[in-house]
Amino acid sequence: MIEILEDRKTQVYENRREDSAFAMTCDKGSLAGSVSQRACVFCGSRVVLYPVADALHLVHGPVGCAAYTWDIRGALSSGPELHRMSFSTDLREKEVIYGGEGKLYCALTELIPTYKPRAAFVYATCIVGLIGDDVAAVCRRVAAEQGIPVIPVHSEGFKGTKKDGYAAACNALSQLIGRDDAGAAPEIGINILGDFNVAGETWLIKEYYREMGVEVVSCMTGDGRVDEIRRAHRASLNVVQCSGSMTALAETMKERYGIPYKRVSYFGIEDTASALYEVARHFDDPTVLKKTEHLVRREINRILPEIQGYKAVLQGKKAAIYVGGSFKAFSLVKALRHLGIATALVGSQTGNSKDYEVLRQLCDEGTILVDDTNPLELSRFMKEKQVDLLIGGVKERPIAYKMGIAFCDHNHERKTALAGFEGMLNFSREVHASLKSPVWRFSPTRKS
Amino acid sequence: MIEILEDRKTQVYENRREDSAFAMTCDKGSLAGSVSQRACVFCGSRVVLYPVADALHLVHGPVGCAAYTWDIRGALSSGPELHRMSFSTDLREKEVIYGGEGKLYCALTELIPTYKPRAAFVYATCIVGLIGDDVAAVCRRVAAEQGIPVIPVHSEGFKGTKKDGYAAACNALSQLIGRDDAGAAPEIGINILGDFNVAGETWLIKEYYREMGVEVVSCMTGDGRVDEIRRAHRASLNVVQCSGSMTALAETMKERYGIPYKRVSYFGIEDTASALYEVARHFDDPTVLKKTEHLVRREINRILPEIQGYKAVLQGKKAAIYVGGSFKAFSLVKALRHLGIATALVGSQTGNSKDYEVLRQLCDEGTILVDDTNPLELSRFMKEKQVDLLIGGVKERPIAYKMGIAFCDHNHERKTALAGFEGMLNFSREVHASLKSPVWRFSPTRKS
Amino acid sequence: MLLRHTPEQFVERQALTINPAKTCQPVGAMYAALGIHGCLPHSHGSQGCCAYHRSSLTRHYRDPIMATTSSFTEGASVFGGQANLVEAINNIFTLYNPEVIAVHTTCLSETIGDDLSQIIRKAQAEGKIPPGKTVIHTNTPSFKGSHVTGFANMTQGMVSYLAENTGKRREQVNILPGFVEPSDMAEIKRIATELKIKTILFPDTSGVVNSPLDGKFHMYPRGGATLEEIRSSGDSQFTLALGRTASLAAAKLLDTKCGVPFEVLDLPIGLRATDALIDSLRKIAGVTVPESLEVERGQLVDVISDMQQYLYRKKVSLAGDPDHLLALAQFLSDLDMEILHVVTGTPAGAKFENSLRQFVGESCEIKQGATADLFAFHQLVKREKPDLILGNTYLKYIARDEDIPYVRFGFPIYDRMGHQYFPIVGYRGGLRLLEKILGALMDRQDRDALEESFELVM
Amino acid sequence: MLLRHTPEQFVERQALTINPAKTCQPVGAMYAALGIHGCLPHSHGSQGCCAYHRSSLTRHYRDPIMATTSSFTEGASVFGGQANLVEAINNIFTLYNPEVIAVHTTCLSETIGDDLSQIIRKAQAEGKIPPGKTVIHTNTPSFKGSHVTGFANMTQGMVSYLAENTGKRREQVNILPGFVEPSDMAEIKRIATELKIKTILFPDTSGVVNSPLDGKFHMYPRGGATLEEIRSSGDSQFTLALGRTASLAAAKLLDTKCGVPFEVLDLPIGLRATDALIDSLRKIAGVTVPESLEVERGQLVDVISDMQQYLYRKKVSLAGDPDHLLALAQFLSDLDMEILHVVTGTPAGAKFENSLRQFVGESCEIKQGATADLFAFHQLVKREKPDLILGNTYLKYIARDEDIPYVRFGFPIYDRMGHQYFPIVGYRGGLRLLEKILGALMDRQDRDALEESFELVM
Repeated sequence: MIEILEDRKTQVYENRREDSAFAMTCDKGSLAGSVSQRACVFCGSRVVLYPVADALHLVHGPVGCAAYTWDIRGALSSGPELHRMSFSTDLREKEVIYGGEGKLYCALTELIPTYKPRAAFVYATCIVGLIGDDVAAVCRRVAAEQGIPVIPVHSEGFKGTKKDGYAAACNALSQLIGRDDAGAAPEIGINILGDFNVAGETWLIKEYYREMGVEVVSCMTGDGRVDEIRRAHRASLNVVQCSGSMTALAETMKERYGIPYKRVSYFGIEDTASALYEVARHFDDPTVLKKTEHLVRREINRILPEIQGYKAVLQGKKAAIYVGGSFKAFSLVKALRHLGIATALVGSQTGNSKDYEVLRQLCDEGTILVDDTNPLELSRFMKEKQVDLLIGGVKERPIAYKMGIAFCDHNHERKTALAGFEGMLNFSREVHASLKSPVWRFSPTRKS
Repeated sequence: MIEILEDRKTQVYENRREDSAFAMTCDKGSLAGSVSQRACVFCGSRVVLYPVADALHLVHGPVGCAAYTWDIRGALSSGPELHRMSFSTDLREKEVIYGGEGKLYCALTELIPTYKPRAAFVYATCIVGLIGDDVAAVCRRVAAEQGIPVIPVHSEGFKGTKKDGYAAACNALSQLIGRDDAGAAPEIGINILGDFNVAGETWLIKEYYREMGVEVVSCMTGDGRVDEIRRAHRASLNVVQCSGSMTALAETMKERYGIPYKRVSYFGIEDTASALYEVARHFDDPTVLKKTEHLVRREINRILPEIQGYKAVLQGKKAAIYVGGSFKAFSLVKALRHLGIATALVGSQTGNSKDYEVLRQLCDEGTILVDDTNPLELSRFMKEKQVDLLIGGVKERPIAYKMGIAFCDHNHERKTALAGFEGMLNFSREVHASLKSPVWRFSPTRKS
Repeated sequence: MLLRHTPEQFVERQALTINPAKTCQPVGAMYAALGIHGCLPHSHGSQGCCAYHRSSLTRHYRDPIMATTSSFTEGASVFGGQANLVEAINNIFTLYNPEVIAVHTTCLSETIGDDLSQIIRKAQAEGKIPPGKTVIHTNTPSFKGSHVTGFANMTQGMVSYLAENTGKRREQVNILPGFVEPSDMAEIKRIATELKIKTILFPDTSGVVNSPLDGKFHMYPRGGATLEEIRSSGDSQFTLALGRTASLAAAKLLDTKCGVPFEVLDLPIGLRATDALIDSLRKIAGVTVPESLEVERGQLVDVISDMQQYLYRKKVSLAGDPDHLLALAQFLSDLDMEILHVVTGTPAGAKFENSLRQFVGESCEIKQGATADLFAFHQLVKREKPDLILGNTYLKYIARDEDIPYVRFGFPIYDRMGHQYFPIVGYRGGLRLLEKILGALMDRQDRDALEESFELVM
Repeated sequence: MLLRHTPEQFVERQALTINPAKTCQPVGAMYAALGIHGCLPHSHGSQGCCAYHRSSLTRHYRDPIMATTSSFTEGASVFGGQANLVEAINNIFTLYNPEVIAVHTTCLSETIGDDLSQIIRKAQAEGKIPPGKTVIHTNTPSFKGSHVTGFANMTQGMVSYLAENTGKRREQVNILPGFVEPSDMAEIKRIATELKIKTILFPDTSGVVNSPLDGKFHMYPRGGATLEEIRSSGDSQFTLALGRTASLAAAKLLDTKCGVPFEVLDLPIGLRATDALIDSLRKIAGVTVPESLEVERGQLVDVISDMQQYLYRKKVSLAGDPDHLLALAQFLSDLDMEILHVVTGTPAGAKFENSLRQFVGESCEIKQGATADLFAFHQLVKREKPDLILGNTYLKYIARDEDIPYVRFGFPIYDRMGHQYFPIVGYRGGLRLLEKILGALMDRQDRDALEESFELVM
C-alpha cells in the first residue's frame, strides 16, 4: 500500500462530524520532492493580471515563463486582445552575468510606442530576483519617458507560493487604482474582483448586475481594462469572487478608500443567489432588491427542471474535488448536492485552516479532506472511495480518465461558463455528459 | 517475353518511312478477353451529350450505368448544372421480366415537372435493348404530354463501339437542331462541335472567335444549352473538334441544311492557329482575317518564350501517346515536338485507317503505332522504347507511374485547359512538371 | 448550391433513383476477384461495363486495375455469349497467363441467360483452360442487389469453385473480411498474427490494389489470397464472416459444402466490433489476447475519454453500405454521438434495420434500397441538419451546399488518398476514424469561433 | 485578426521575443527523462517550473505527466538548493519509489550555482538513495538553448551516468531518436525489428506518455528504455544519432566514454531520410532490407507520384525545431514543393543553415535563434503568402488571420490528437504527413472552387 509521507499526514483528514481536535495543516510550502499540483508566485500574478486586455504584459526572464503562459487561458476580451500576445525579454546567459536592466529598458521602449498600451505590467521572474535587476527603477524611468503606467510585478517564482503571486498582482493593480477621478461616481456601483471571464463568465455576472440596477465600475480581472481599473475606487462595494486571489486587494481598497467588500461565489444555485442578494442588501434599495428577487426567482425556475432531470439520473454518484481555491470547493460541494452527488474527497491547493473548517462542516461524515495533494494520494483515495467523478484542472484530468473516472474541468481550461445560474446548468450538463459517457463501459475496472 | 495475340498483330506497327504496304487494322471490335481500354456505345453517347447543362439526362437501365457516369467529367457549365445530377430508372429484376416502359414513363413524368428542363435525353442501355422497351414511343408520349423535346438516345452498350455511341448522340442532337428559326441568322456564325468545355476550354475557344468577329451560334457539347442547339442550323459553318465524335453530326447538317464543316484541332500551336485561320478564311472577310492574324501573332508571342524555356530542359525526352481519338493524337505529336519531345509510341482507341496513315506520316522512323492497345502491350513498348512520358487517361495514369514514367492526362480528368494557345502553355507546364518531378529519382528503375 | 435541385420537401418517388447511393454488382465482383493472387477478373458483357468498373476502381485506388471483357456485340446478345467467353478464356490464358480467371456476369449476359457453368465446362473440355489453370465464376445481375452483393457473390463463387474439404482439419481460421479496403484486410491479418492465429483471409486485395511503385508494371502484383489458401479454407476450423451483406453467403456455403462452422460478426470498425472479432478469434483458437492488443485497445479508449467533450451528442448522418453503416453506427453511438439519418442504396432487409436500431434509437431515419439515394439523404439532411456527415466522395456536394463538416468513408473515394494505406478497422483503425471525426468537428469549431473564443488549447 | 498586432513592416528588434518559437530547456529534459522506464523526472527549482512543464506535456499528450520539484523557497535561493534536493531525493524514494530519479536544473538553480554532481554524491553518502536505485542529472539552464537543448542534455546525462563499456561488444545498435513523439520512437523500433536488428533506443517515451486507459493510475507506465538497456548502450556496435541538435551530444559522449562509434543522421522524416536510416542500419548490422520495407517505401513513392499535380510548386513556410525542419524541408523539396520560410527559435548554428540550404534554395528566408519567433514568422508569411504552413499549435493564429492552409507539426500540439499514436517518421509516417498535407491543400481547393469547377474526381 502507498504510504503518506510522515510530513504530510496532517494535510490529509477523514471527516468525523464531532471532532474538536480538527487542525488541518495547510498554507505551507509543498515538500521538496512531491508531485505537487501547485505552481509558483509568477503563475499567481500572471493568472490574475492576464485578463487586463489592453495592457502590455512583458515577462522579464528566460523565455520559458512567457512561453508556458502564452494564451493558455480562455479569459475572453470583448475588445482589445493585446493580452494574448506573448512578450518576453528572453534573458540569455549574457544578461544572467551582466544584468538584464538594459534589455528590459530596451524591450519596453520598443514595445510601448508600437502597441500603445494603456499600461504595462512587467513580471519579474526567478532569475531577475537573483541577478538583482532593479525592475522598479526601469519601470519608473520608462513610465516617465512614455507617459503610461509601467508597473513592476514582483513575481519571482521562488519567493513564496501562488498566493504570494496573487498578492503581488493585487499590489500591481492597486498602483493603477485611484488614478482617475473624472466624472461622477455611480450611486450604486461595485467592482467585481476575481472573476476572470473564463468562457465569458464575467459577461454573465455583469448582466445580472445590470438587471439588478447595480453598475459595475470595473471587473479588474475579467475582460479588464486599464481605464476601468483606474476608476475602481469610485465604486462603493467590492464583490470578491475567488477569494484566495483577490481578498488582499479588497483589503487594501478598504483601508485606502474605505470601500467595504464581500466574499462571494458565483458557482452553484445557492451561492449565486446569495451573492446577488448580499450585494442587493448592501445597497438597501428596494428597487434593487425587488429586481434581484425577480431575477433569482426567474432564473431558478428556468434552470431547475433540467437540473432535476439530471439529478434523477445521477443520484448516488460520488465525486472528488481538487481545485485551486477552497472557496470554489465550498460551492462545488453544494452544487454537486443539487445533482444528488456526494463529495467523497475534497481538497485545494491553497486553502487555509479556516477554509478547511468550513469544508469539514459542509461535508459528510467520511469525506476525505486533502491540502496540496499529489497524484498518488489523489488516485489512491479516489479508488478507495470509489469515486465516479473528479472535478479539477488540466493535470488532474488524465489521471481521472486513466482510472475510468468522469471529469469536469473547473479550471482555466473549462470551455463553457460555469458561473451563475446558466453556469450551473452548464455544469450539470458537463457532469452529466461525462458521468453518462458510454466510454466508461470500456474501462476494464468500471463496467457499469 | 510477352506475346502479341495473333489477331492483334496487324493492330501494332513499327513505323518505317517508306512503307507502301502499310495497312493498319483498326476500327474493329476489341478481342474477347483483352484488357481493352475502350468503352461502350452508352459511354460514347453519354460523353457527348453530358455537357448539355439545361437538359435532363435520364439513364434508362440498371443503376450502374448512371452511377459510373455521375459527374465524373469536368465539363463546365456557366449556368444551369442539371447535367451534374444523376437520374436513373434503376431497373430491377421485375422490369427485366415485365418490361421497363412503365417505369420510364413514370420517371419522366415525375422529373420533368419538377426540374423543368429545356429538353430530356433518355439513354437506352444494354438491357433495354434486350427487354424490348419501346423507348421512342414513351419519349414521344411524354414529349406530347409535357411539351418539351424528349429524345431517345439509342445507346445500348453492346450495339457497337464508343463511335456508335457518338453517332447515337449526334442523332439525338440532330433532333433538336432546326427547331427554332426566330430572329435573324448571324452573318458570320459558326457552331463549335466536339469541344466539351473540360476545364473551361470552350470558353477559351469562344473568346478567340469573339475576338475574331465570329459569332458562335452554339457549342453543342461544351457548356451546351438546348435553345442554342435548336438554333444551330442558323450558323454558316460547323467547326468540328474531336472529329471522331462529331463528324457524323456535321455530315447530317451538311446534308440537311447545307452547312459546310471543317475538322480542326485546338491542341498545340500550329493546330490552333490553323483552326482559327481556316475559319477566318472560310468567311473571306478581311476584318476577320486581320483580327485573326493579330490574335494568333499576339498569342504565339506571348506563350513562345516560356515554351522555349521548357524545351531547353525537355529536349531529347521520349513520349508515348494513347488517347481516345486519333485527331488528338496528331496534335499531340506536334505539340510535343515543340517541347523537343519525340513520340516513340502513339495509339488511339478509335482511329481509322486514314488516321493511322496520317499518323505514320507525321511520326518518326521507329515510332510504334497501336490501335486499341492493352496495358501489357503498352507497358512493354514503353519499356522497350524507354519512354519518359505517357499521355493518356485515367486508366493509363497509374500504369505509367508504376513504371516511374511521367504522365499528362489529356482525357476527361484533365484539370487545366489544354486547348488553345493558353492550353499549350498549360500543357507544357504539366509535361514539364511531371517530367521534372523529383519523385522519379526514387523509382528503382529510373534514377535520373 | 451545386445541388440546388434538391428541394426540402419530400415527394414520394415511384420509379426513379436520383444520385444513387449504390452501384451495380459487377464492380464488387471485380474488386473481390482482385483479392485472389494471380487472378484476372473477367466481365462477361459488353466492353463498357469493364471499362467503367476499371475506371471506378482506378480512381478509388489510384492503381492499375486489370480486367478483361467478353466484348459483347450485337451478335452475342442474340446468339448468346458462349463463343465470346470461350474465345476470351483462350485469349486470356494465351496473352495474360493468369493463375485464375474469375468471371462475373452483367445485366446483359444475365438477361440473355448465358449458363456460365456450362460454358466454363465447355472451355475446359475444348482445352482452352491450360493444365493447372482455373476458371471460376459468379452471377452478378446488375438489376439485383448492389456492388456489395456482387462482392458477396464473387466471394461465394470462390468457395463454390475452390474450397475443398480434404477430410483433414487444419489449425486455421477463415476470415471473410467483407468489402473493405486493402489496408483493412492487412490490419485484420496483423491482428490475427498478434494473436498467433493462422488465418485464411479471402478475398485479400492488400498488395494488389495498393501496390508499390517499383519501376515495373505488374499484371499480377504480389498480394492476394493464393488459390492454395482458398482451397484449404474447406479444411479450416471455423469461418468468421465479417459483415452479413458481404460475407454471409460465402460462409454459409463453406459450412454446407465443407462443414466449416461459421459466425457472422460486424465489420470490426470501432471498439466493440473489434472486441467482438478478437474475442471470437480468441475463443476459436483457444489463445489469450496479448498485451500488445490490450494496449491498442486501451489507447483507443483513452482517446475517446480524452476527447469526450468534443463528441458528446454531436449529431451525425451516414450514407454508405450496410455492413459499414452497422459497425460505424455502433462505434459512433459508443462515442456518445447521436445518429440522425442512415441511408444505404443496398437493399439490406429488416435484419439490418433491426440491428441498426440498437445503436441509433427510435427517432433516427433509416432508408434502404429503392429510392434510398443521396438525393433522399440530402433531403433528410436539409430537414434536420447534423453536425457531421460521413460517406463516400459524392457527399462532398452535400457537405458544400449545406456547409456541414464531412468525413470521407466508404466506397468510392475519388478525391483523397489514405484509405488505401491506413485501416479503419481494429483499434488503430478506430483511432484513425476518431482522428478524422474530431478533426472535422474541431476544424469547424475553429472556423466558426469568434475571435475572442478562438482557442489554443482544445 | 487575432494577431492584428503583427505589422507587415519589419523593425529590427534588439531585446525582445514576441510569440516565441521555442521554450526553455527543462521541459525537454523532463520529456527525455520520461523515456526511461520507472523514472521520475525531478525539477531542481521552484514549483512553478515543474507545474508548467507538466501542464505543457499533459496538454500535448493528454496523459498524466509525473515529475517532482525541489520546491525552492527564498531560503534555498540564498543558501543554495542542496538541502532541498537531498530532502527531495529522500522523499521521492520513500513516497514514489521510482527506479531512477532524473534531475534537471532550472535557471534558478543554475544561477545559484548548485553543483548537482556533488549534491547527488552527498545524498548517496547519506544513504538517501536506496540500494539498487539511481539518481542521474543534467544541467539545463533555461537561459541557453531551448527545449531541444534540454532534451539533448538529458539524453547525454543518461549516457554520462548509465552507459558502461563492459569490454564485451554486443550485437546491437544504439538509436538516439531525438525529440520525437512516442509514436515515432515505436515506429523506429518497428523498422529495426523488420530489419531483424537489435536496437537500444533511448530515450523511449512510447508506452509512457501515450499509455492506455486500463482503469488504473500508473505512476510508471509500461514503456520506457530500461536502465539495463541504457547501461548496455556502452557495449553496442554503433550509435545512430537522429538529429544533430537533439542527439549529437549523447552520441559523442558514448564514443568518448565507451568507444562506441557513431553517425549523425537526419530525423527519418520523409523518403530520403528514411532511406538513409535504413541504409545505415543495414550496413552496420550487415543485413538485407526485407521486402516488407521495400513495399512500404514503394507505396510512399507511389502516392507521391499519384498526387504530384497537387504538390507541384506549392509554396510552404515552416516553423519548428531544427532537426525536424531539416528533415521536413528535405521531404517537402522531394515532393516538389517550394519552401519560402523556415523559422526556429532554437539557435542551431551555421551547420543547420548550410544543411537546410541544400533543400530550400537561395531565396528561402531562414531565421534561427534570438528574435526568430512566431511574430517574425508571421511577418514573413504576410510579406509572401505561402500555400501552406506547417508548425505547432500556435500557428493556428497565423493560419486563421492570413487564411492559409495549415498542418500541425512539431511541439506543442495542444488542440488536436493523433501525434501521440501515428508516427510521422519512416515511410508510413511519410504517408501520414503526405495525407495531411494533401488534405489541407485539397480542402482549400474545394473550399475556394467555383461551383462549376467543384470537382468530384481529384
